[in-house]
Amino acid sequence: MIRTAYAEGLKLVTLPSLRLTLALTWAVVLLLRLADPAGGVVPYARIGTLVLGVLAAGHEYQAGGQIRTSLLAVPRRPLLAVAKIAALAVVAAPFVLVTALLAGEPGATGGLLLDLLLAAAVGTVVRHPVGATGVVLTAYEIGVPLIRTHLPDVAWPTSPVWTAAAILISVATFCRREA
Amino acid sequence: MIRTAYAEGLKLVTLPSLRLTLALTWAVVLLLRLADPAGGVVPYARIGTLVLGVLAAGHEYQAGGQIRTSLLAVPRRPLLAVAKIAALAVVAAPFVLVTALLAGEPGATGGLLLDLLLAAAVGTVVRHPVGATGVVLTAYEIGVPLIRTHLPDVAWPTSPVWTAAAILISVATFCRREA
Amino acid sequence: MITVEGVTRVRGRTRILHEVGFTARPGRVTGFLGPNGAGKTSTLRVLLGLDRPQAGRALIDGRRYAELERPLTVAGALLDGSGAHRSRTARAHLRWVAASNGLPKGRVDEVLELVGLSADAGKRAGRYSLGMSRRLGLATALLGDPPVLILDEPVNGLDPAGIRWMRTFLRERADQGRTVLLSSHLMGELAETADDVVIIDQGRVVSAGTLAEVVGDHPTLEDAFLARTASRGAAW
Amino acid sequence: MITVEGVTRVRGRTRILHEVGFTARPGRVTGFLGPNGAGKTSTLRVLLGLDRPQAGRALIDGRRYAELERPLTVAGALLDGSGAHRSRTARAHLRWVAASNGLPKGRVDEVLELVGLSADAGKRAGRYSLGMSRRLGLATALLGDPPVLILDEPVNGLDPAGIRWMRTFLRERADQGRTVLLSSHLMGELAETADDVVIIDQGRVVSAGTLAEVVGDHPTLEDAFLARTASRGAAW
Repeated sequence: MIRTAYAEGLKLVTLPSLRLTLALTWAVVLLLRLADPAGGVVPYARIGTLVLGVLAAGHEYQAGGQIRTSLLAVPRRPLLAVAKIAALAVVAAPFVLVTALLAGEPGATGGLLLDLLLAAAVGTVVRHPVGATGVVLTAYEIGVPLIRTHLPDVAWPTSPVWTAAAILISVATFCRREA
Repeated sequence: MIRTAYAEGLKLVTLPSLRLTLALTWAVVLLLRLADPAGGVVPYARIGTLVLGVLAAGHEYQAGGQIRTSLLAVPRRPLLAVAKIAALAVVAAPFVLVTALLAGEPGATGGLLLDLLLAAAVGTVVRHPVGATGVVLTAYEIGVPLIRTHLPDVAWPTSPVWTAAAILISVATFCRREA
Repeated sequence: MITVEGVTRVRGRTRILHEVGFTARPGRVTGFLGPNGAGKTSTLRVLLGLDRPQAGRALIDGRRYAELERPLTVAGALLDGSGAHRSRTARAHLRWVAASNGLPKGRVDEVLELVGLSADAGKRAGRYSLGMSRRLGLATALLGDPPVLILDEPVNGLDPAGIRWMRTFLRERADQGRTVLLSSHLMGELAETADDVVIIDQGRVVSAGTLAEVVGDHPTLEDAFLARTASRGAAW
Repeated sequence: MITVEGVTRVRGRTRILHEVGFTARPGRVTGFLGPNGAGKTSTLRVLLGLDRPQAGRALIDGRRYAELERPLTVAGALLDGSGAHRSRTARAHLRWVAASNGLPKGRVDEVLELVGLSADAGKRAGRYSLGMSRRLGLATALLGDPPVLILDEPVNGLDPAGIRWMRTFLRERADQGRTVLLSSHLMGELAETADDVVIIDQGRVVSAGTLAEVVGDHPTLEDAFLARTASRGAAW
């Protein structure tokens, strides 16, 4: 398990698109701090976090067929699925903390990390990074605000519940399907 | 010229991702009409329009190497570049008109079409649909509103000027580089 | 030693594999042949635990691939493509693969050297030519120095020097007592490399034996192959 | 007739092609060989107007490809990949290519039939196997029924029946008086198909002539090839 999670961590830290997303997110957050928009900077920071989560999971399925190498190296799928989530949480935590600090709202760290893990779960299920990005961005940036505005009185489940549900679905999907 | 533009039009109408973008845009616009957000529906409709423009141009450079087939079929690059723009304008015009009607602002048609052509120019230069989408969405949805808010008194060039400049740059790039 | 026994696989309503059975023995190069769509790749995927069969079993040294704890030390596989993400360098790719199976870091440079990619190890996999991609895939298969090699079209994209290198390399591996299972469409090449041959057609094994047995009275392996798989029509 | 004269191409600081010159004549299959990175693909790209040379010229029937008005009726080319967007169907792909050169719609079904893809014409190109992708690429090259064919590794991914079909097909085309230029790494296959051979190494033509002239005293074309390109080292 440690070995597998370490290998998954190596995958994440050597992927250029994640570093690029990270740098862009920080740059945009810092710029926006100067501009000081009405709703705060966290909604913009969340865009970067969600893209990062989707790419971290979805890059396995991009051109090149890396997912097959992953499954040949670790054919036990439940082990691989759990190692992936653990590695992502550990690698992403400092990134999300710095983002929240830059955004001026360190309290947002936990929420952003949960959003990132949920995005990764969507990326695993959808397997197509562009499509998955579309799904999570639409859901978070258009869907959620609209629902909050129009149905303010409904007692929706909290963020950890959504993330846990998404992770369970993604692990089940990952273990059952052929790749 | 007519022959080349017709072939480019065939390319556009047989690309599933364009039809999907179109359907999603209309669905979102209709849903948002019900929700009636503060800034109007056009800013959301513009997202779909920009994605459509980027995909229309950028799909040539996706996996499969279609751009090479295009250049073998029409090796005269200025001809191909102009035919591409003409075909996109003709194919996209009715789509944009319907979108603007659904959004309740038929007057926005021209502006949206110019935005679409500008996005296509960016897609041609960047050659990577995901990256190009990031560029145009960030520019339109974050950059422009911020600049308008903070520098309201500057006399920026109008939309047709920006689009014309982007098209010129994209045609020059397309004709000069190797593919 | 590879043992495939009565493997049947159905996808949707199509029976892709029908009681496929054969063995690939240590010390020998076994050629695995079949027309496109005959079930070659499906068989290899079942053998490697990527797909699950509805019946039968495929074993590597007596165990299912999916049960192996450090599988890369038991069997190395080269399927199509490089198996690497296009934006990662070859070295970074091999590093994570090595880490996943607890293999020493130094092994990465050894296999890069072995397949002739040392000078290009810092390049991104997406910038590799087809031939270089195949060599990266081969390097991945060799990381764990496994006693069993399973290679799908290994010379695809290699140049003549690379093809000759691969021929010698596979021969040496077999002579060391390893098991080499090799699928290919190149009958001429296979006739020079394989000791044993298994031919699959429409999901069934239609011929198996030593190279001489399978060729039989036909002038070449190609003729023997086309005669035994003629049911699918020679006109493509 | 293909005429390449003194083509030199520099990319960055690297001289990729150095005064490359050869001809491919009508009625003959000309094999174009070279190690990976020797400049084969670069030469074909210059010939097809995809890249511009710093010196020299490459002509098809006396004209530059980039000057042709309906180029697909003059030369058909198969490069790597299918050349089709992955989400478009094969038929839709061929339709737009046909339209771009003013070719009749009916020609699409003819070439699909010719390469054996009629049954799969409605499938998306991204779902095609390597062999089917190559056949789609070949169908595109044949759309304009051109007198000149330029094919880069045409049997890559084809199965044995497909390889034999391609061998016969190219032979027939040449016998009809067409010009066939064919690059390949498969020496055994080429020795059976080519009339003339051109070998390129490190951006220079190192040997050219009829098959018999190029093989010379060597036992096989592979040996002749490796002897003439040995500068790059036989160890990959």
